[in-house]
Amino acid sequence: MRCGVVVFPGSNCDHDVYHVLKHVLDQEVRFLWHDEPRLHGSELVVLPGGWSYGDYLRGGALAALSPVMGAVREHAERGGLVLGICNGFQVLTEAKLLPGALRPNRGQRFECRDVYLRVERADTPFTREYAAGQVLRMPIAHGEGNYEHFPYELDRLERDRLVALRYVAPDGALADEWNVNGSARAIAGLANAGGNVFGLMPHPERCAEEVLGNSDGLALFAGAVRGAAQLAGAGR
Amino acid sequence: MKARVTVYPRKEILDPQGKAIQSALARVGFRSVREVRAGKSFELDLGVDDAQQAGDLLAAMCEKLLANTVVEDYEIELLAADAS
Amino acid sequence: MKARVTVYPRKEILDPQGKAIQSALARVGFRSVREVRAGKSFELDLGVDDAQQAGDLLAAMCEKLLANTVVEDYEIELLAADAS
Amino acid sequence: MSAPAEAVVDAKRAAEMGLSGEEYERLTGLLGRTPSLTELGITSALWSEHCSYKSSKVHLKNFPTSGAHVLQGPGENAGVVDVGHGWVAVFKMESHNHPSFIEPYQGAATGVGGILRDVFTMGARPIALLDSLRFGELDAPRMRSLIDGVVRGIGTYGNCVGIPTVGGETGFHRSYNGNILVNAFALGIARRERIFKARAAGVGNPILYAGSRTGRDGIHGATMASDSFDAESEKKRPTVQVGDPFTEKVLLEACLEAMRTGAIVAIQDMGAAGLTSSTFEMASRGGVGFRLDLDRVPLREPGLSAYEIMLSESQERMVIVAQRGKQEAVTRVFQRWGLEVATIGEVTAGGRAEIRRGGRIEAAMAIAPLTDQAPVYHRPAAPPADLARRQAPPEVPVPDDPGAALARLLATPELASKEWVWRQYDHTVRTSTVVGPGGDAAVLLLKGTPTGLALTSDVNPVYCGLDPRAGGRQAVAEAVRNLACVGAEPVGLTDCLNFGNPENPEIMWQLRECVLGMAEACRALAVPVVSGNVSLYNETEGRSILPTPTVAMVGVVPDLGDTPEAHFVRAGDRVILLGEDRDEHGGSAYLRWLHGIEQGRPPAVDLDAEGRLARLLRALTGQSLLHAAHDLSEGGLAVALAEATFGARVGARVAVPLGAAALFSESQARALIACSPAHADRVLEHAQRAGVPAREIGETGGDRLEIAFDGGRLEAEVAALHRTWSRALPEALGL
Ligand SMILES: Nc1ncnc2c1ncn2[C@@H]1O[C@H](COP(=O)(O)OP(=O)(O)O)[C@@H](O)[C@H]1O
Ligand SMILES: [Mg+2]
Repeated sequence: MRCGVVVFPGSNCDHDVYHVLKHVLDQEVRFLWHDEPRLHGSELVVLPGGWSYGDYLRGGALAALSPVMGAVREHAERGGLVLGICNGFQVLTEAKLLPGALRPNRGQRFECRDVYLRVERADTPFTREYAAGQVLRMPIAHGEGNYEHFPYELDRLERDRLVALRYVAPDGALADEWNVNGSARAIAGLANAGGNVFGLMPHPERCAEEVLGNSDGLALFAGAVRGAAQLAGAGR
Repeated sequence: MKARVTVYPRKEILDPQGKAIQSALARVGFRSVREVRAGKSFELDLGVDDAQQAGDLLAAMCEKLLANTVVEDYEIELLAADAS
Repeated sequence: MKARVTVYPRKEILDPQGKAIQSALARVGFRSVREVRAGKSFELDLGVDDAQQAGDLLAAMCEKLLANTVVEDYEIELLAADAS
Repeated sequence: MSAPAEAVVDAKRAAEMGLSGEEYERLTGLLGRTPSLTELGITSALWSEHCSYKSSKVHLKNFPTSGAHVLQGPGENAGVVDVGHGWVAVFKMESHNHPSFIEPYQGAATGVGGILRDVFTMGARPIALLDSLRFGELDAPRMRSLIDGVVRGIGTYGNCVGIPTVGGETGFHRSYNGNILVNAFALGIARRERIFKARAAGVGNPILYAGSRTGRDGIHGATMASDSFDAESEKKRPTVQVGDPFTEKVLLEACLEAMRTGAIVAIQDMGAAGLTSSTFEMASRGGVGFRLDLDRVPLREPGLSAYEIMLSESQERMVIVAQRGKQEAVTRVFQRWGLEVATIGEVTAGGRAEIRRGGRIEAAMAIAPLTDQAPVYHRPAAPPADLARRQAPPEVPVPDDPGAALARLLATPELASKEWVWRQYDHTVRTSTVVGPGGDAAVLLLKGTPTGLALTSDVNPVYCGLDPRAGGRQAVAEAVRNLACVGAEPVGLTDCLNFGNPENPEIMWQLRECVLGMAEACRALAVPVVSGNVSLYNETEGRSILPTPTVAMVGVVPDLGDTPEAHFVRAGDRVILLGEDRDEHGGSAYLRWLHGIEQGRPPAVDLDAEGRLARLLRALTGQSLLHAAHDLSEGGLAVALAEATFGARVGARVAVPLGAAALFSESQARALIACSPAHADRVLEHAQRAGVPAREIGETGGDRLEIAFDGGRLEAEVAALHRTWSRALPEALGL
């Protein structure tokens, strides 16, 4: 099983994701340079957080047009696993690999804090190690995480069960004050119809080791690694 | 040729930034303001002289990069031809 | 009365956003572009009818809130009178 | 902008650039002729207070700068200390006060940019930032927007580069109404053998320029020249630098990668006084000369003069001396990261600088006289005439309702939660933050080891104003105490000495006394000073800021398994108060914020007691005996207890043999700890052996804070106090 972590010049969570895959989950990982349209055989591709190209225009806007994203798109279309975290989620929406858009936070400020997430779908490779309805604690750190789409599109997302994670109160109930960036329908994470492309604003890699006081995010990577291994085993 | 592109959140989409600015304006005394929409503005020196070509170029740039058409609308204005 | 305010970084000041957009445009094929300046645009419904008053109001808003005049220049346009 | 190049150079012009008559004469004497405008500009920058430390140098000598862990003391871009396992920590703090007052967002942002470059220039990867902020009264003109701008500026820059801001300070006092303070600290880590220095060497080696292009921004920022050539040219020349954090991030990666090519001899960022200070300082350290061809410097707009290019403070730029014949390897790295790089000159023999523009020699001067032999002043120092009145013991009103007094104190911006600030900073990126903002000291995991690095920044300007010697001592002692609360042993400190006008003997006295106080504490507590920065002339319209010698200290936690929290974590723990209360109120938050009194001698600092307390706290954490440890500082026991209940909303019930006012006394060398009942006796025994007064004052639990004191009882609901404390700052800011 090979994992690839995409490196845009302004990625700054690339090493953090690498660390979890390599040192916590003991996987083979390599960095994938933004300027090369190649995934070097990666079966799980992670688009990490950061400011891919400075992102002064919109988070992920320029990155969506980068050479590596052509290869990521092909990989996704073949059913390969793609995970976008924070800026990576923004890149996936800008690249139209996931629907909707991530706009500036409701409060117009960067927010770095812990949030609570309810697992809405436990049947994607990324959430398979969780139980539906389970509440996770995860850090966020973003200025543009306010998920938006047209109302009828939001209805469709719900109908198609694309919403994978929602911001909730610690007890798992929906609550506006816990929807810290103002996302429509409290959407924190989305999957595509096939479940193989997954994006979320919170940072699972920042809560994947007990030494940091929280390991709720580890199972997301573990699930993705297992899912990718199975796909590879199935001789895709 | 110079041009200006203006990008605004689409009408159906919430504009929290505009709202925030409106209430900030009210706070410092500009209470008459009924609505604020906040967008982005780009001034470009296109490096082409033909208006038709410039328009096409701008539309392509907006679709591809300057606006996220899922949630944003854009407007294009050609400015007076470049003096240089 | 409606109005538009456009705010740009002052000419001599570094405009990292414009620079980044220009190089991004070049990267995706728009190589003719010579310069991009990136600014903000606000559309306001002022809630006053008099053009003179509107102009004064806008200037005050820009100085006070909409623009940071240490590093930014602003431009005011009054738009056609409000239909409502 | 051709005017400057043809401008007449004389003593008057020199004065406009900040050189005194004597200094100008010294320069003409050195050159044996009238300097060119470029030479004058270069000299005034190098002899500015900012670059030459001419007023503070004689006092800075008092700091202890060496120690078992110190690999590099003051003199390089940042200090270096050994933190074990083959790793070194590289750190420094710097002020960006003046620019932040003019343009808070960009001023604070570029402050962060500059301090990060000082650290990665040494070959270290930055892993943490702290920001120490002082603002004026919230109702002072522009203050709310200054606060908002500074916090946004720091956040935007650090967040984008991807370095967590894990702590800092935010204080308020009217003396900062016209002159806020923004002190930024950065810490990086490197393998011990991989440290780079800014020491030019090797005649014939090329000098490279990398990063952003040079523009007309911030020309002469370092000299703080009040007047410039004329009003017209001043208008054209923006004094505000704009930061580009994305370029910084790329520059950081490119520099660290380029250093691995083995082709870099020396490297330095262009900070204050830009190309001038970087080239002259590198050459001076290496005892070599250099030749620059300014026509090769990448420019943002054509037509900049030699003067402007040498003095521009455009951000995100580096100067590199590469090994001749190997510069291609370096160039390739920068190009791969999309950065401009140009060869702009070479190292020469003979210790002279020769600078050309448009084929003309614009400057030709010997380097050492401008750097090592810059003027040094022994400025007169004298205590203020009304010192005795200021230090007269204050009348201390006894609160009739201590509970209400506590709530009011917790609602002041000074003591309110700073979460509004630090929530705008990414403090979890890099996945090393074990303890983030909100506790006593931040703790970062040194990945691959069991070790943690602890960071804190401290100073109490009110104490320093009342008694600078005691205030200087207190700043160092409090930092040591904050580190001890997380079990960390200090390995070094950096400082930012923010003062008013040094030509005023009272200010010089403050500076001297603060430094002496800090130095005493550093010696007593064995903490070397490894880097620092001096910021003078912090005054507006003749009113100067309180003396503010900010201390940022770094410590090592040998084993992270044992770190206690700064708050109570469970019910049923024993609460123990360490240290001695002496009912000291001079300069206290209680007197200042609730009674408008700023008078008296600040609490005495017993350095031996501080040392004993810190050793005890480290011993207790090392043996995993503590669940919580929190030192007492502003607001005294009552505030410390309240804070300890907030973290996990665990209440406490305690009894102390103190009067109502003494609950707010700020006696030093004290801390609150909590441990399980089973460990209480061992903890008390340890304390006794360590010579630290200790008494069990109660236990944790419930949802209330109850303090029984002599003659009464303070009772409050933890949730209500917490609400007051956590909402106060955004509410006061009108958000
Ligand atoms: N400007 C700031 N940036 C980041 N953290 C801050 C800032 N101001 C205060 N904090 C954090 O808030 C907490 C309380 O600060 P402070 O009252 O100065 O602590 P102490 O009294 O222990 O020195 C600390 O954890 C500190 O790091
Ligand atoms: Mg403390």
